[in-house]
Amino acid sequence: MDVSNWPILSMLIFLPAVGAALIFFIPWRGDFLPKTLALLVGAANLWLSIVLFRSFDPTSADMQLVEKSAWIPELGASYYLGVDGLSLFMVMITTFMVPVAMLSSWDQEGRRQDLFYGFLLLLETGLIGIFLALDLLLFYAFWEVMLIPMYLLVGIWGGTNRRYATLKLIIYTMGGSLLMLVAILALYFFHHAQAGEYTFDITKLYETPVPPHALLPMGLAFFVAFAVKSPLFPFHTWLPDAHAESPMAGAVDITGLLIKTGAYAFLRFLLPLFPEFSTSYAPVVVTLALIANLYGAMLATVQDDLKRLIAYSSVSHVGLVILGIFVFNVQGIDGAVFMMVSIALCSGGLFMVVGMIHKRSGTKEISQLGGVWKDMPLLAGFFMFFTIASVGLPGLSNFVGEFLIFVGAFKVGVLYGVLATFVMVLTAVYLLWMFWRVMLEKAPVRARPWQDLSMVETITLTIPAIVVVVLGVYPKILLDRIEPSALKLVGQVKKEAAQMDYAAKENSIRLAKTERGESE
Amino acid sequence: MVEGRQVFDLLWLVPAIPLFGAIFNCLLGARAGNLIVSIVGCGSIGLAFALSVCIFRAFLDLPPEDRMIEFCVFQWIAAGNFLAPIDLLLDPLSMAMITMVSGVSFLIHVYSVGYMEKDKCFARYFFYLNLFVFFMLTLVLAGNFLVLYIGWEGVGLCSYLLISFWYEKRTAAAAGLKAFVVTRFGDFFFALGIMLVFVQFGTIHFHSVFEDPAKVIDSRMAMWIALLIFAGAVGKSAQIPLHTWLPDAMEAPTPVSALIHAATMVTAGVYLVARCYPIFELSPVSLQIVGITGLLTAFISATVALVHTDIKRILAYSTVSQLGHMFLALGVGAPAAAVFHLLTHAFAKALLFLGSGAVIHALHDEMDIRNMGGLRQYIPATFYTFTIGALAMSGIPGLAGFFSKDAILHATFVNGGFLMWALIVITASMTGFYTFRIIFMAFFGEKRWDVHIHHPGTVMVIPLVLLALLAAVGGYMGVPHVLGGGDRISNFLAPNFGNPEVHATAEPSNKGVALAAEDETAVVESEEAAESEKVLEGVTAETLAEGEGHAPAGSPEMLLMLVSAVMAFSGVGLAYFFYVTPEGREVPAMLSDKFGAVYNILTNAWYFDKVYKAVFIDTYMLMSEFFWKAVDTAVIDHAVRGVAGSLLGGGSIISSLQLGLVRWYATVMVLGAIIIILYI
Amino acid sequence: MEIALPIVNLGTILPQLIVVTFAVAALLIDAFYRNVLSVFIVSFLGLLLALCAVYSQYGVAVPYEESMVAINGYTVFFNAIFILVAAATMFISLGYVDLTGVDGGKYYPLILLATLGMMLLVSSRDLLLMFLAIELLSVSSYVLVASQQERWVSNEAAIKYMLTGAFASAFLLFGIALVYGATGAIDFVTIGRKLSGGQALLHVQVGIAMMLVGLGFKVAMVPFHMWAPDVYEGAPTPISGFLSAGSKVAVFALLLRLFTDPFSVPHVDWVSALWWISVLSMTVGNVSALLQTNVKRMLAYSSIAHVGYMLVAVVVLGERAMEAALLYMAVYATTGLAAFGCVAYLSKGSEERVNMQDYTALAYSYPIQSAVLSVCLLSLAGIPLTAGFIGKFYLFGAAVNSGFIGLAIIGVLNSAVSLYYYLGLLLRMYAMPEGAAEVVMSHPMAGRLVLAVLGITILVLGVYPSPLLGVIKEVVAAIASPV
Amino acid sequence: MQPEVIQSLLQIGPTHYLVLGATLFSLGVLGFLVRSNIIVLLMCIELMINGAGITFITFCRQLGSLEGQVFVLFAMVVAAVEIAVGLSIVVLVFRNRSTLDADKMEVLKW
Repeated sequence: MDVSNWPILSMLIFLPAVGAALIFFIPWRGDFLPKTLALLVGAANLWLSIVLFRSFDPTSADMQLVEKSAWIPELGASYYLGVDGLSLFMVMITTFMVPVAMLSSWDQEGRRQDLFYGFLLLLETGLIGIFLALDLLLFYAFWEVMLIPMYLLVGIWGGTNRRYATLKLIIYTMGGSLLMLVAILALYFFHHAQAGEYTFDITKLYETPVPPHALLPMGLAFFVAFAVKSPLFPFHTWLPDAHAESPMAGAVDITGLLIKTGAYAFLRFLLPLFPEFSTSYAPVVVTLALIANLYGAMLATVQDDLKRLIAYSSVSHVGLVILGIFVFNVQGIDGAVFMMVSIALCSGGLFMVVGMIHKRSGTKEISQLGGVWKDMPLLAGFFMFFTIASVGLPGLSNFVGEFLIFVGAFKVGVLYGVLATFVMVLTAVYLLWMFWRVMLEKAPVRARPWQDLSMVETITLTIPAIVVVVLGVYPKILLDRIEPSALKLVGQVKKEAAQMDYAAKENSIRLAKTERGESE
Repeated sequence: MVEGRQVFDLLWLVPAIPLFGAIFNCLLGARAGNLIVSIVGCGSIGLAFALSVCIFRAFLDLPPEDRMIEFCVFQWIAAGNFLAPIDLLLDPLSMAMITMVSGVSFLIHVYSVGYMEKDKCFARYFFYLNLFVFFMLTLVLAGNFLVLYIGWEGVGLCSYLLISFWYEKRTAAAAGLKAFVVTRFGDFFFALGIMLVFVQFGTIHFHSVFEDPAKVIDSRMAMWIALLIFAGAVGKSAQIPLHTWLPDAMEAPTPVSALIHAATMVTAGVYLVARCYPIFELSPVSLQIVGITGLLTAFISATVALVHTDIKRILAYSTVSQLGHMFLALGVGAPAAAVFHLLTHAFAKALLFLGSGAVIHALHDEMDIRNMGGLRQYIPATFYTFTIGALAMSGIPGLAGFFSKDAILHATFVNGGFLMWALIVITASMTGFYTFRIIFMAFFGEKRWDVHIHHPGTVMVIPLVLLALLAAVGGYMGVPHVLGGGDRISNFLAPNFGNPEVHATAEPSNKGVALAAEDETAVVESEEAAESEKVLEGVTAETLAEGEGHAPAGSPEMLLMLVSAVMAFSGVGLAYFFYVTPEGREVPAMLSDKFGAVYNILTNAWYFDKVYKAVFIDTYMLMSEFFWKAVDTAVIDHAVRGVAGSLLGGGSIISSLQLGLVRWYATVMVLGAIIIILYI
Repeated sequence: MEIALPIVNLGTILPQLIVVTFAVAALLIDAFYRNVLSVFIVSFLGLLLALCAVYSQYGVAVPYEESMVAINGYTVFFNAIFILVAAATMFISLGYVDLTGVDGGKYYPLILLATLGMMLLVSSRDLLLMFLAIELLSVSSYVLVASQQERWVSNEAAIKYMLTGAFASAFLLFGIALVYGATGAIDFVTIGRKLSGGQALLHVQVGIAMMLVGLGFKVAMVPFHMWAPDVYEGAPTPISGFLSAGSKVAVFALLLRLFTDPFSVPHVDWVSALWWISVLSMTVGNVSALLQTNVKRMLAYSSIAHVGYMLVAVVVLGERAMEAALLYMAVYATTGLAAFGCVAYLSKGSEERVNMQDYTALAYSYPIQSAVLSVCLLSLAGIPLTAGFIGKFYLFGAAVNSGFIGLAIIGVLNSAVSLYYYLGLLLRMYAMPEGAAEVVMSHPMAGRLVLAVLGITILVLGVYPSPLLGVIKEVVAAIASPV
Repeated sequence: MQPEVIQSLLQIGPTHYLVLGATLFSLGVLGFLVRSNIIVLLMCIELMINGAGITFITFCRQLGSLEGQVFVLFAMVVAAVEIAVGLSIVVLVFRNRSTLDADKMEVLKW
């Protein structure tokens, strides 16, 4: 059918909301129908995002499929959506992970599953909104609203200590972003003072030079908001709690999607809005990122709670992503975006496996597990797969992102490169050690052996696994589309660097050409 | 049968076929029976071997100067100017490697069919093994650093999986983790090396990097790159100080030890250094370090092998020691010799491992040679093949090991100086000793066991025989000129390493090694190097003029051979004296009492493991614990909780001012009013 | 000496007339027939007609100079709000009244009278009418608070409210006296002219301060807030809503006018005083709400905090601040009323459900009330896509715009704190029920409908506030020219 | 002290009335704060209102305008109303609690 003239972005955002509304307001009998409906909606959205992917022009660095219409003209806020190389795959991974998360909790116990799935859909709406919004107010709206379903997911279906975890989550993240609100307002009025119009359109705000005296506080407000969400080193302690207490799908979405919004926001807002801030304070941020990177890995080593362990591992990975963002070169940013997609898949996969173990054993404590392989070889296979994927084995998706970030960091400073790269050792240590303690050795005596994966579970794990392999073997699918926007962003942040990169790219391509010429 | 050049377009199939085998065994292996699994497993490798042989034949038809074929499969990673296509590179070095790798793996696969038949995880085993072969072939065929890195990490992974194959054994799990992490530590440096290469050269493509590195980098930068790459090699090839994982890796099924931890993967480091030789040549220092590391490793691990009693561990330490030989060869500027030794050692050591596997199999997983003995008449086939392997290993003239090791010794003497030569010769004799110690203790003497012998099936014997054949005659690919041979191997490898003669004789850097070994000052070294430069030209010119064969250097070369042969024999003889002749019987015990301290050092493998555990692992765990408890929980979390708590406390205080008394309310109002009045 | 008697044109006070007439009528009906339903209907009719009358005044302008009861956008806007609030309160009281033993016959007419007080308050042009309106409002609300004669807390709340209220109005009166003495006039225009011309007189300052005390009491700003938690807790729940949505807004609307024009005098530094009061109100309100276990009391404290937010507008002043204030008041009226309404409609049988514990897993027994209440909580917390966010956004925007960054920052930090208790209650309502769900009390349909409408309004205003913003801009533009 | 100052002090003028009003008001406030019987509290409020009234009268004498007097009339009415309502509530409370002590009314607090 002809999709060229559909408002595809809006559909992506609001289809899940509609689905959620249906689930909430129709008095269903039992859980099965609403669950199926939710899954269908998720799948439909995935299909929409594939349509989006197909109609995306990989050569252009500009905003594509733009939809713009007045929203609150009195405030100069507009309903302004657009997609570019940076957001395209954020959207796709979201639409991909949500159905997977639904499948992963398909046969989880607990009452009112219909609400659970409804909230998942709402969460999807919020996330996609964040990734597509080009209007600062619209973005802020999604940014905050998205937390509510997350909050309820964890708070209602979470573990025993969920109340503490959820309040921590909400206070951290919302408290962090409220100061950003003030900064947004300040920017808004600065823009009015200079351009004489009230607008939240970021493409216009990009041009607004921030007066030096306001640069630090405003930049800081944005930075903290995003750093908390990411989460970056000193602001990360909400993550392990939220993880440990959240239900499986919730956890999958936190790792996979929620924390990506922070890193994405760095790319979309902080860097282009405050280039001077970003460049002049980059050393600080990079230091924090490196600390997070190694520190997270170290803490992951000594965790006994599987979910906490993986939470800290994603702290470490996110540190890497932010490092990639703040080295301001095309390798770093390509790598960062790629890495975000990859984390969603790998850590998400790990989470699902852990959830499945938890469902059978009733515990997340590593010390109480062991020898799981014997009962569940199939699960063991998947566990091993996602583990080595997270370890960063070449040929699987994580490696591409990691290595590009390493290279990017190394180009900027040898020390950065060395410290960042060292994490590959620590990652191997804590992940494989975890695998050993959970899977290998003799199992403690159990009443009856645990069932290996069910059909649904196998499918659930297979789908992301396949994608991990595909991305690892043929990353060009992503990289080609990320690159123009990445180059443009680098250009926005620091001009001369951009020229350098362009030139380098040109001659390297020529070089490659000649090489190919020899080889064929 | 494809003929001519287009056979090279099938190059990508060489790794691909094992991959298909692996995928098949992974997905369907569990359902398909052992038979199909083994057919697919061995068959895929066999095909790969056959293909590489055809390619080899076609390759030999090419004139030496264009024996360099590149083949780009597809563009892999491209970000900015960082381009990493999947491209394969076929040159003499990789040609030799793929042939050896596919061949040896084929034999070992066949052997495994017999060895693993009882195991329930048969399919999983062959999945891992095929996967390993795929990665190994990728490694040796790689056309740029990152593709090589794929193979590099991949083989590491497979080794991890296979070491902890019997996952219910705690030791196996531990050994697997140790192997992966230790090698990963080396890989960390290797990765840095790759980045440095990229930053310096703007590309990671072998051809463009090695064409003329001197144009781009000075010797200092070359040293950095070389050392980083070498560190990677040290990890993978179990050189000191990262060698500790290899002995533990013997937890793996024996065929795996034969394939991965003797023949192929552990030699990847040697291959890597050989591959990057142009960069190493630029910096004398790096070559010195390579050489010295190799020498020390060879010596130390040989000493450890002397006293161990676990048959596989002895072989493991001997592997480490032999790898040391190879690095020494690289260090003293005889890469061809290194590769030569790599090949011969692959045959011999694979043979030895498989033989020991047969022994262990026969004695129901008995590994301690003290509980063996008199096996000669029970499993004769194993005995004879094993002996051939041992002879080849310990460098008895006429067999493979002799020629390759001799090439190394010669190069060491010429470029390394007397001290290094002496040390390596002593090592050679030790090799003879410990190898034959196994034979005498296991196959001779009275039987110290009472179980029903498993006789190795034909499937296991045939590979033994074939390998024995290779181990025996493999050396004739590199008979030196002095023995009227054509030293074919180094000529074949010439496109990689230049004219063999040049390397075999003086080379400034290696002169440097000698001087370093005799510790003289760097200043002298440099000028020495300078003048020996001239010497070099002279010599080469003259040798080239005189053409092949009898160089004046010939006679000392013969002498050297003689000495090394004598040393080898002496080692064997000593072993015979200690473990066979009645009067020698109690000498070992006596010695171990007399030199208790030394003996302890040796039995504890020079305390590497204990030191590492104390220094690295424990401190790391302590630090992590500290960060978690002190920083994360105590500082950050408490700060957050503190804010929340103070708010709640403030709330309780303020709302407790709400006394509920009308007059109090009025009082507050009045006070407020007064304050406002005064304020306004 | 001759006195210029103020001209009163009946047309201009039509809404007020309607309201008072119907109130009296309703009282008579109650006196003679004692039929609560008919009283309700009559009162509701009165409000309906009054609303029409107010609507008919939309666009008409009778300046303060000409009439004692002026008409302009401002008055029309607020009168409409008050009438709607009153109507909603009546509906919300529907089931509640007969459940909790309130004499409906007096109850509804009193609501009308209170409404009349508010209406007169916003449209008053001089201190006299202002004073009378405030008194009318207060006195009727004392009675309303006391209307649950049997419940002790209701009585206590009433007595406290009455005593402190009278105390405060005495302050107001004295303040008025002083201002009058200083200016010799009671109508705002003259006062303004005199003050701006005049020099710093002691009794001007004292007067303004004392009027601030009187008015501040009515809007429950710190430190004159202490009555609010007690009264809101003790009063019948719909009345608590009515007080926070109605009388508070009305008095605040007046405050805004007073401090915009007549009292905006250079030599009286009440801006910084109000700055402090605003900050204190926010902080005290939010912080003491954190620990409350009684929902009504929590909402009371939160309403104190919201007064703090509204005061930001008074501190900032200017056209934008005026718009922000109007918007915020409209939003707050809706939200506060709806929130208390939900609490009223969650009562189990005759006694109210005020204890937080009793809210666990309520959403599965009372979906509509819980949904609306959650929307209200989100809106009060200022989560985007609810009306509350737009209000806060506009308000802090005004503050930032005129350079009160500090005030804005304190404001947002406060709303961060407030998240804790709002969302805590929200989560509690949606927690999974442990035991069997309790038997569901049936509450009148009409009231639940009204609640639903309020909830939807909050959401709609949050998503698409343009129409309301348009109206407000019009209003402010209309009265922007000095009155 | 100069005689004319004493003169002006002895001469009853507007200041005296203002002071009187203020004093009355303050007495009312003080009474409100110190006494605890509700009836007395209501009387104190009366005092305050009257103080305000006197101030009004004084000012309108001074300014020669009538609004003040009008205001006072209304204020008296209002005071009456408040007392009426207040007393009715007091009666209600007394019926339920049979006490008039304002300090006893502290169920609602914190």
